[in-house]
Amino acid sequence: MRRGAAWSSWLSPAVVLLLVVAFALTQGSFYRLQLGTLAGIYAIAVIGLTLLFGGAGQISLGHAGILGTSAFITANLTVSHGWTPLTAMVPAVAGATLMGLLLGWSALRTTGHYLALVTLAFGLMFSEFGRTVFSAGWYGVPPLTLGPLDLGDSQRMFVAVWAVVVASLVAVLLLVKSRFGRSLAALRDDPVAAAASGIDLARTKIAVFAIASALGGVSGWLFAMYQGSVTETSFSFMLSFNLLIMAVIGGLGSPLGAIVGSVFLVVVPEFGREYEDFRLLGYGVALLLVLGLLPGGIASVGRVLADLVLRRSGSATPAVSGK
Amino acid sequence: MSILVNLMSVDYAQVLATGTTYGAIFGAIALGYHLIYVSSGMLNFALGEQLAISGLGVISLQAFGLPLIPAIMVALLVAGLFGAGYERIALRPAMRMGLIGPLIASVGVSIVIAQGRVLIWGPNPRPFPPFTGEPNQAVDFLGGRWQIQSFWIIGLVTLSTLCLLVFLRYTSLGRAWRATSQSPVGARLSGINPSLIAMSSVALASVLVTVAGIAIAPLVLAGGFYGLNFGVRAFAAAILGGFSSTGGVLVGGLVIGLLDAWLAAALSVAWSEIALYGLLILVLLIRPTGFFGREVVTRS
Amino acid sequence: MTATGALEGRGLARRFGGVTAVSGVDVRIVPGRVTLVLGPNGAGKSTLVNCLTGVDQPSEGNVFLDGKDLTGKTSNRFAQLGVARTFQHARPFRGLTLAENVMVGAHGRTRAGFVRGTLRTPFARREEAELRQTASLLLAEVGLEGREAGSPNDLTLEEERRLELARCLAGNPHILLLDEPAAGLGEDEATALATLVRNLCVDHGLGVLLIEHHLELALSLSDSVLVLDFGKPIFEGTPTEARLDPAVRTAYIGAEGDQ
Amino acid sequence: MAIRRYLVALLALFLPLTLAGCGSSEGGSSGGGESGPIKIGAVLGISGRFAFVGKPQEQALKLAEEKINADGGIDGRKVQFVIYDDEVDETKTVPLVNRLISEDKVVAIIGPSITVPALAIQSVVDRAKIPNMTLTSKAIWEGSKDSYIFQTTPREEVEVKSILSFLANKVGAKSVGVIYDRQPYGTGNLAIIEKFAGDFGLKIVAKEGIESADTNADAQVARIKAAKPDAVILWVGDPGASSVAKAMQQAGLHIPMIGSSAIAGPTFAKLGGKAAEGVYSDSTYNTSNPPANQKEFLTQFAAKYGAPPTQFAGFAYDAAFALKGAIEKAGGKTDGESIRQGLLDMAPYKGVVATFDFTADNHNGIANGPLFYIIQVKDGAYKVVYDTRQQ
Repeated sequence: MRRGAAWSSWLSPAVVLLLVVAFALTQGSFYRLQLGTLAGIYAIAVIGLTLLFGGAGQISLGHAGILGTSAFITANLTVSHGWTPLTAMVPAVAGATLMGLLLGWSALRTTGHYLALVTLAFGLMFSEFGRTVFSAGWYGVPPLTLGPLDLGDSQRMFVAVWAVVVASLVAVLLLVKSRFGRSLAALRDDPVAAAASGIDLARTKIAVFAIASALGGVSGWLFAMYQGSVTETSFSFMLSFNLLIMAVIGGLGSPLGAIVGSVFLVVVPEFGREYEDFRLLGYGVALLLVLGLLPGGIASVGRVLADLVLRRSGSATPAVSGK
Repeated sequence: MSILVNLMSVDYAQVLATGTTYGAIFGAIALGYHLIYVSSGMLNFALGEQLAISGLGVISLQAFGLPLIPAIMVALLVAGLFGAGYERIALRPAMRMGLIGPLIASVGVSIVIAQGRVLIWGPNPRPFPPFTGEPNQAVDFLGGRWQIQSFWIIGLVTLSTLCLLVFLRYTSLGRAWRATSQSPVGARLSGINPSLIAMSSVALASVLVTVAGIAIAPLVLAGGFYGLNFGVRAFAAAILGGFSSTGGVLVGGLVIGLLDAWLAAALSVAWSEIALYGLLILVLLIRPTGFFGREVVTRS
Repeated sequence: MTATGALEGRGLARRFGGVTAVSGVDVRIVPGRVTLVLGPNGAGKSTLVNCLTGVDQPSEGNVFLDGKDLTGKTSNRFAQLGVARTFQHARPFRGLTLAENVMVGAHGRTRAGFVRGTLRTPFARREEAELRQTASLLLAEVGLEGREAGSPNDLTLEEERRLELARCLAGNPHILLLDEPAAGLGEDEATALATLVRNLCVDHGLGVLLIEHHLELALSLSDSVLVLDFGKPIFEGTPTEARLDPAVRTAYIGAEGDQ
Repeated sequence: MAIRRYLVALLALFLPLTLAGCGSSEGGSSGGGESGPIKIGAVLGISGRFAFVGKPQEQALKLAEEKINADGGIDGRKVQFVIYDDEVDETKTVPLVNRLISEDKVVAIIGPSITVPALAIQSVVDRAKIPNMTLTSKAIWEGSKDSYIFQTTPREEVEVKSILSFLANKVGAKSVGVIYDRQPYGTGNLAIIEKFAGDFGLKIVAKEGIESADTNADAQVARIKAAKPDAVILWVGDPGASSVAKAMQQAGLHIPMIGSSAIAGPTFAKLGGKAAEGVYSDSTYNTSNPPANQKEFLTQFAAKYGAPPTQFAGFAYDAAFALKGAIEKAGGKTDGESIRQGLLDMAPYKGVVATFDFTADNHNGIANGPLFYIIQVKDGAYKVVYDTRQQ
């Protein structure tokens, strides 16, 4: 946001990319690569959600339905109709975006908790529908190939997914600093004043839902190939909440936080597999701790530490004032 | 055409029996949402999970040798303290993130409750005897089969609602609650501590859903996976009833209960769920403030 | 794109449930002239401004801009057509910097959508650069020079109001509705603000609707006066006539005693 | 300020990954090596909605580990089961299987408990050439000659046919209503019931979906009642199954009901109480008069865990001993190829559930003939009332 915005918006994607490549090259373990890939796939969707929640102040408790729509379309076209994954991407992402447009249209009529319920009902309806109509699921989604490049290999898939993550990160970072990004922030901070400044609230809401859903669509599309199989159980209500939690504990409104949150939520529950009974309990407690102690999310750890060390006072954490 | 016939040819007497029973439970949870929402603006998703474990709590207390009634009393007390506690350590600190904070924190509380339940009571739900009569004993009433426990459920929910209304009207804490719900700023100016009101709301709501949870346990087992299911339906009931109207959310509960029972009888259970959510979305889009909510006047 | 005609309300009424906030008001804001709206608190002045800018919809009556009926249009339409307003309680965007706040005000007259904005096409870059410059100039004009990167949370209430004025001007409006812009200002600042409004009006040909409690200052600024009491117009005329009108004196001075 | 924030945030981002690396690297000693214990992995649905399937399987594997090691191990080496819980969420199953293969270095994998995750790991185990003893009733190996997947559970149609023949021949039913689990576990079997019902002269007059986790079945039972079937087939686990029994009692619907082996354990009778009385189920255990191959397992399991084993427990137990036999047949070699060959070459193994003879064409190894006893709840416990093997 400051003058130095130009370099700093390139710094974090560059460093993420560097770490990702380093991780991919040094890891021989399928398991860790796969966790990393899964975290990346979720991160793409969560980056979209940060735009929605943090950027525009909208809410979606049914985002699993968006990812699921895309994954279902991908799986159906590739498994049952012989499409290649690459060509299936177009209808898959388009389908997800269409769902997003519908949700965005709902956001015109409802706000706050009502919008929360509409999106929640959408997510639940999707998984009920999936369970009833597509209960058998699809198996054998082929791996992604880009011309001669076969991404079936875990290492290459990992790199490909994270390339998409970094691209999404860059795009969203640029987006929030553009005219459209400012209109999102205006919508979030004060819809009345935003409209009085000439911002078309309806178009902006629909657009931000569409963008978030398109990213969700990309995420669902990648998921179908990563998993190789698609069933409704992967897109249950819990996924919606997990995505939301990733967005929040990483740092609401921060696209980099979206990545931190996704990696955190995918990797941390894998610790303590030996203490199976306490694992999920610990996850709940960790979530509450982050919420209570770090309102800026895990991505703000640096700032909080710096504040503690330098004993800076005053305007370090801008107060979020209601209304 | 056949779908239409299916929809109409339903055993309405049975729909009434099932719908009223479950509707009362949805209404009680919705009332809990309402209490918390109106006084603090927070949404608490943990109420459903609290409902699901309440029967287990009573079973454990009975295992310590307490008779049923004292065990229920102690369970209600524990529920109230638990509610007040997690409002303080989980929901309130998350307020710093805006209203979405408590919502997510309440999901965190749900996870803790659900996993804690497995640690304490194991993964399987347990049978819970009805308050009177044999398990599953049913009588014919108004043309349908009613479980004896249904009358207990409806009676207990009505009774606790009445208690709550009396409490809100005639006690000083109740008056403070009502003042806060009408004007948080005004209440603060007249010396009421809104954060204390929020805490007691969560405690009250916890007691309320625990009553409902114990009452329903003989029908659906203690500690089943129904927390989310009930929680979402009650959420719908609260929204339908307009969230800010006490009578409205109870009627909303009843409407959702009857609708649920009717759809399940008319369609298959799977399609009835889809239809229920679809209807809900439709209603919200057509009438975003529910049927009993006040029109919110926004002034600049 | 931007119209140049007058903003006009005819037979405006607004009721909330059983309460009538405004009724039977005719008002005309003409480019180059200042229209003053007076009245005690609760007289319906802010409601009138809301109805005239699409923030609220009148229960009766119509709003015209340059002769075109805009009744029922949303406020962003009004803004895009060159009608800007401030709010009685300033409403800055707290998550944005001061410069960005002002840049939002230009939303209606800039074009780069999210695709061009994200891809940073030459068009979008040029537009951003120009906009940033305009924002700096406007911030300087309202006395916030050099604070482009600051946050609205560090502003005083009165500075917030000035920021809002800059945001309005960024949209290049030809009609400006100011809801108590001088509230809380000292004498000097109020005079400076008056000069600014006068400049905008005379030099740039803006039509201004002004709600103001600094009676003398406001009267000296304005070309015509409308007085509301309990939502109804009780006087319309020139400032000189207003000073002499007994009804205005009772209604207005009575209210001034409240403050 | 800004730089520091980014750096610390990025550190926070990659710390968990690096830690995950450290945490598991110590477990990297190879189970396939020549010394140390032989590691066998398992991914089971121990918690979550299918805990009634996975939990007893975990218990059975622990019992098998104890027993094998007490009897001198496999080819002189101790065995160690590395068991993970996938919560029947295939998003977790796939990475866990990879963890077993690439970090725990197991020589074979038992599980998953449920069809969906089992299908999801098919390509993983085949590509890694790790023998997989699947515990679901779906014949996943079918159609692939080189499959590394083997099965110690009876195929779906064996159980379905047992139930249908009992209803047709013994109960004398002409029409049935089916209440099935809405997960593939139930919908898959529903399809098979629909396929074979006609062969037994049975007409399906109603089919209603439910979840194993559901605790209210009023609506389903009301619709079944309206269709007036002669009997009810129940293909769902508990508490869903016991809720159906209760709803039937409450609705006054007193017709014969038979559940799949999912309810052939103590939970159903316990949760159902009086409503469970008279309900049939099928089981491969002859609990009334167990033959030698079952007796030891049944008594040892009950002694260790305080409750008799479910069918699912037996599947896992058999899988463990089949692997033991295969490794011994392979002369102690523990690479995937050798174990697979060992499974195919070893003499028919007399397990708890059945006798298994794996061949290149049949990775199930159970003859497709009748296998089940029909059991009935009497006074809170199951009694054998009919033996489909003798028909």
